[in-house]
Amino acid sequence: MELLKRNAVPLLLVAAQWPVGWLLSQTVNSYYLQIIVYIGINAMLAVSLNLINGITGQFSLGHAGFMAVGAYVSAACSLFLVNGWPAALALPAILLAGGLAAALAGLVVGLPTLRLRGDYLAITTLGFGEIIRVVILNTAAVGGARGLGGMPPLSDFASVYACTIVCVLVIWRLVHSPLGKAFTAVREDEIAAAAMGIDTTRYKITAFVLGAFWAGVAGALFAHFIGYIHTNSFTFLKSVEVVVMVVLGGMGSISGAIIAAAVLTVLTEALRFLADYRMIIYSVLLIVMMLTRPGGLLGRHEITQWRFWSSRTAR
Amino acid sequence: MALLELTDCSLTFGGLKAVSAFSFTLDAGQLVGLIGPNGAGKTTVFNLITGVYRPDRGEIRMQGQSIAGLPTFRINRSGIARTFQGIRLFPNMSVLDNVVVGANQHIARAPVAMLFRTAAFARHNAELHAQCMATLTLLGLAARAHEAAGTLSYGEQRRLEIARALATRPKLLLLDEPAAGMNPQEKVELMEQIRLIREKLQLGILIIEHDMKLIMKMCERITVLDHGETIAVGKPEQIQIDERVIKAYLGEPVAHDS
Amino acid sequence: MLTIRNLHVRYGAVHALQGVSLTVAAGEIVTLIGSNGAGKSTLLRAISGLHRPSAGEILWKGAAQIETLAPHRIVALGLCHVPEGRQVFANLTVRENLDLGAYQRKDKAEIREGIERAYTLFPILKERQQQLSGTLSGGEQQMLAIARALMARPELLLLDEPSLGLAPLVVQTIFKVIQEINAQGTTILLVEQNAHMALRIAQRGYVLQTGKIVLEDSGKNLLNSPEVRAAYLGD
Amino acid sequence: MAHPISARRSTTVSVFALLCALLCVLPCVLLCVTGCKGKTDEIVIGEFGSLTGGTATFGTSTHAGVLQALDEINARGGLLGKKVKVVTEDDQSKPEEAVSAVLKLIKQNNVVAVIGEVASSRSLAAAPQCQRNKIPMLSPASTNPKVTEAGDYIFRACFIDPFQGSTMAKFAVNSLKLKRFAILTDTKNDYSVGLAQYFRETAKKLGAEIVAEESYSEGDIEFKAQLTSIKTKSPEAVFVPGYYTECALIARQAKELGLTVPLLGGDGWDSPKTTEIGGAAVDGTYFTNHYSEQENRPEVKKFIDTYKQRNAGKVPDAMAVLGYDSMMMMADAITRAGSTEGPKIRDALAATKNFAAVSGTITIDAQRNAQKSIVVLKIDAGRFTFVESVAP
Amino acid sequence: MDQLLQQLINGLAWGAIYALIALGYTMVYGVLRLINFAHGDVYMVGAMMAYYLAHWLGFAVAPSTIGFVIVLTSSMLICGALGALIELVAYRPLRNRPRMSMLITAIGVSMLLEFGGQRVFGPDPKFFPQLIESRSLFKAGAVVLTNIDLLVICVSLFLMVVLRFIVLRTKIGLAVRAVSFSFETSSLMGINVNTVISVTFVIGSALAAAAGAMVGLRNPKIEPLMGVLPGVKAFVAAVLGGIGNFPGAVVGGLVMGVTETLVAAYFSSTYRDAVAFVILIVVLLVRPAGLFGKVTVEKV
Repeated sequence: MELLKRNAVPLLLVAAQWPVGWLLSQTVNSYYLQIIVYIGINAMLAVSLNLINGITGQFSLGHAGFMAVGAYVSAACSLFLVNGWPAALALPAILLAGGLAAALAGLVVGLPTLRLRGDYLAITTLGFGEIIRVVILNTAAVGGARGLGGMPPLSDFASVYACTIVCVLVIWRLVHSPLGKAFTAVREDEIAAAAMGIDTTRYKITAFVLGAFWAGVAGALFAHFIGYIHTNSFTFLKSVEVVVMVVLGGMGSISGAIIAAAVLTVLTEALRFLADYRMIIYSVLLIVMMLTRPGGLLGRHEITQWRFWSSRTAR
Repeated sequence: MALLELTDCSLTFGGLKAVSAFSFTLDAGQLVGLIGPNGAGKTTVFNLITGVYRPDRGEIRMQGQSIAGLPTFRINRSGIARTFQGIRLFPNMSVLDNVVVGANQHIARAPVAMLFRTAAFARHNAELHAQCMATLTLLGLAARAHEAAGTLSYGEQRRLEIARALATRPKLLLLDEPAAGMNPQEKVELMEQIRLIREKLQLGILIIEHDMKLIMKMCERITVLDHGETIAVGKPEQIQIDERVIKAYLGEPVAHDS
Repeated sequence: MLTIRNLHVRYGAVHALQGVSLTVAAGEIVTLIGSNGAGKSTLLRAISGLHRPSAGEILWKGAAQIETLAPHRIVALGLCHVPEGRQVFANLTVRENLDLGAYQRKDKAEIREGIERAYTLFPILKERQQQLSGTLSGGEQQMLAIARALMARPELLLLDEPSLGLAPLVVQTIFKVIQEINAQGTTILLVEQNAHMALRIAQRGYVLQTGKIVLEDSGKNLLNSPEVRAAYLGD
Repeated sequence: MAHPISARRSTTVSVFALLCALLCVLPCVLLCVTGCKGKTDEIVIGEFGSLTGGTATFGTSTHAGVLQALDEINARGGLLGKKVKVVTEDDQSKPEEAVSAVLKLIKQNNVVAVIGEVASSRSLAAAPQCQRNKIPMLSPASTNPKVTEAGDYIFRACFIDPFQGSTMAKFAVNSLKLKRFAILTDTKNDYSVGLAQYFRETAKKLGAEIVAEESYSEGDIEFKAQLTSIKTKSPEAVFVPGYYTECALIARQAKELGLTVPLLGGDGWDSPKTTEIGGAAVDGTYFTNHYSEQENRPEVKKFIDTYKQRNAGKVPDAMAVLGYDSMMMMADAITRAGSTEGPKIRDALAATKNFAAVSGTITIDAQRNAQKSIVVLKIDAGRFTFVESVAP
Repeated sequence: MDQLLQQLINGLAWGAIYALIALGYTMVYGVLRLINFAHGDVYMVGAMMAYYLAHWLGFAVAPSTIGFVIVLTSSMLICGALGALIELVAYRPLRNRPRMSMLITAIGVSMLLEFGGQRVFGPDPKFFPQLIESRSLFKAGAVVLTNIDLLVICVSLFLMVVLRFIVLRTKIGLAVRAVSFSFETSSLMGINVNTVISVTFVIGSALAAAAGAMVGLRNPKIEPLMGVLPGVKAFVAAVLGGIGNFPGAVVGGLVMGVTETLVAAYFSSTYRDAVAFVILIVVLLVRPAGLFGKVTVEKV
């Protein structure tokens, strides 16, 4: 009972998928619904990258690579392994497969590179993203340049929504737990953190692997929502897009990352009519943002800390 | 057995002898001062002990176990905590969270409990919270527990560094210029707090400080370094009249006191 | 020559200088002593433009306010700062370090003259002129740092702890050269922890304690003052 | 809870809260404004393509062709007595953007039909959306056979990989009497991979030998390593199924290395840039195409002349031709359907027969692929000369 | 044997281009500790400027070697100015902020140049005019050396020698080396640090522009996204040589070019783009300071 009470908010939020999903299907056309689903996927990507870049203070530019691993592994799974399973079983299976594969990739990349300085990590993860793409393009079994299609539409609004809630919940509770405060400590001062008995490498790798896991899950959802994947969806630009979300929302702010993911996803759609000016605006936004408000919109704060949100200083 | 024992430690930086043949022991519960003019190698000794540098030669033992060359976090877990000369807090985290990070190694690792916030997790948290608040109270920071560490005054930041180090539950505390930048009033308070900590927790304390008044009053033993070499060891009153020490500090021997 | 009025400097939460006023007249050696963390280096950094003071003014030759100028502009006015810990360009040769000191000088002959002067003051530098300065000993690096600053032909030389970490014999050599430089017409503001040495060569001295000047007197008087001893040894 | 989070209250935070809220609301308003329904007195056709990103050059070419067709249609008085409007969406060369673009066209702009995309990957991603909403989609240049398998609303205006790849193989073996081939494929490009696959299969079937297979990536400019390797295997011809953007450079570098055997290509070579970049190096090469300038069909002449006028003297490439043809085919189908309802346009498109397009005479087959004859061209002194024509 | 020799020639000419770009990376990293992501795009602008200059100045219709030299140098000047502008607007205001901020801004500038380039120059590839007719200088068996390859190698070498002279023998070069050691101490020497940093950007960008113009001549297809991959690879070349180290950047660039060519020739050309990153990871694991760099320890 006690346990139920403590978890009431997330449970309610997860449960809300059915009424909200129904409501949306009644009121909103598939175009808007698709934007909402993209918001969910992007929010997962942004929050998981925020764990690495914002909260732990590392700098990864390879999030699209992890997403690609998740997308392709889960797609291969649903095509060759769990083909024919009922959706209720197949969905968790492919999500787990995608997430774990990406986490493994994260471990392989993270182990050697996380000892390095921040900017080297950035370029190595960038390189990793490109290597993944080259490997996929040259693997005929997953379609190569022709892309991979034919996955059943296992993910929809409800599953994306639920996964987003779970992803945010896991990362939120982790970094706000006493143990998880060490992630932030690593960002703030690595040497001091080590002097306090914190195995900084281990925390960095944990953040990296967990971030990669959720990027993989997001990739799996993405693959089974569109039903067709191609390496062009997972380029360096996609990684940059996620970085922009994290920066815009505020390095270290989970709620900021979610808001930024929503704003940018909608904004990209809204600016469609600008066609080739769209990416120019995007890059200018990034530069101006760094020059004027490098902390992002929320800085390191969470939306729950806002004055008008709650008058209490502590819950 | 000595708590900390350095035997014949040397470290050279690009031809410059930072520390040469440094030997030193500290027993449980002792409060020892490490002084010397600027650039004498005091902080380097701290960095050797805490694993930031590895000695070229010599042995460092904590409770009989060799710790030379171990990574910093392992050395901390063996019971040595330190503060930094240039303050290294986690400035954007709250005062309380800084201490919580210090207590990291003593927090139960239970991911499932953490995820679902079970009753056991809550209980554990409450205990931890109480402990951390107690540590903060000890250093007079309890009232500011929820402010960001970076917004504290200089003196408070120095005290928070000590609180954070204490949260790791060390047997030996290394304080690197804890009174630097403090006003006289704060210094008096700090001395009182250090004395209290020592009594309550039965720690060994090694302290680097430039405020001689403070050092002379507090330490039972002082080691003086100059050019990486030990030039004097003794009680405060002996050190104060030691010719070599005075020379190291003031230049040539002072002819006579007026 | 140099007048400082009510100077305040802050680093974040630290109020490092709290209303310091002092003057240096042409031709003098003035020394600033005090224990570690008293704010001595901060004062020199404020004068040479490395730190913008939060209040107060720094007057050069009685007229020009220089507290807001960039460091390279201050060098052009004739103030040179030999920073704490030497800071020689370890990746450059001794000769290149000297050339850098003369960065703002155009006249080739003058530069050559300057280098000759440096080699006369410190003959060891001539022997080492093609060596990377990172390979020099501490004392040699200190000599190089001073020689490098002299290359700019400063009217006022700011010296930050030239004795730091050096053996007594070397310290003596360096202090002798400092006196020689002063005799040749360069005014010197010397920051030292090694109070005895500094006060012996200085005409006047100031004692700095936690950001404030607590004592000002002639070198000789300060040398015999019990306060100085107290400031260091705490009794 | 045991560990309260410290809360810093500052006015700047609330200011940014407001800003955030504004940032959320503003795009929504924008979305609604841009999503206004089209007027009923015009027929809206959607186009999606890569106007930016890695393959922006294809999208912009196609777009120019579509616009030219649109103006001609409207000059003739539009369709069914109404003006025609084309709404174009950029997909940034990304599949998921193609999905958004198509959904927006269908749901927000209420288009009656969709034209796009060049790249098969984007067509494959977008096709299910058109199929689900019963909006006919006509791809100008996606050659992957799978594209039209997405459903009975998906069509294409070009030939598919097997036809083009095997035609070139047959021509090389039978007409040129060559036996030893090397293949240089663009692995990032499904079109290139597809052509290479069918060329290889057919050539082997005809008893020829593939002595070397090398690859490159879209956007590369340095091919000497691969070409040097190919040269050592001394093939009699090299099949380079790619886009002119790389193929012309390949020809140049082959010549510089002294690899002088003829090169063979596909319709991706059809661009004035091929001869401009390739210069003398592309002389003596062969490629398959939709039409030949020398055919002197009135459609071809008129199209090229108008295109040059509209685009500052630029000569159209294959993408522009196919974009133009797609739009024209679509207009023809709508006229024959006499309606703008999806199913009716679909039926009319499926019934397209002997449509005189610039790229040849098109008949839509049962798999909704365009059947048209292919021509083999030879580049001779900088001109594309007609060699032979192969009927489907 | 012939093939290997030919591949080495291919690789060296290609590596010379990488080396020129890598030099700019190394210079900027040396003074600012910043991976200037926009550097590869400056290389693109260099090629574009050379293209437009060749047309405006009429060398496209009347090709000549002099024409190429004029186009090359003017493009270098324009890009030098562009580099200084980028530093002034995007990097200087962030100099005292965390390095991550500058890195993100650099990505922003890079994207701006790429997508702005697609807008301004058009996304379709342009044919770089043949200012110098390509012909083979000599043939020995199957080995061919073209005049363009030779030109690329020679011009690169010449520019590297000029750079070496500037850095080692001139006052400004001395200042660059001083600034890369310490901003503060340099300013105490009377050096205007801002000016020196601007000069660094000017020189680095001019070298990238030269690389761009020569690539235009050698592989005459230029487009707005052409700088993305060479940029990143040249950075890897700089890391390989030991970032901040000038001869290292040159050696790194050449090694990179040759390795890529050999991988494409003997292994699989599709993995060519992955090679750079594999090299990077291996270097960082085995010798993080690069071939010629020194390891530095952070002070506590």
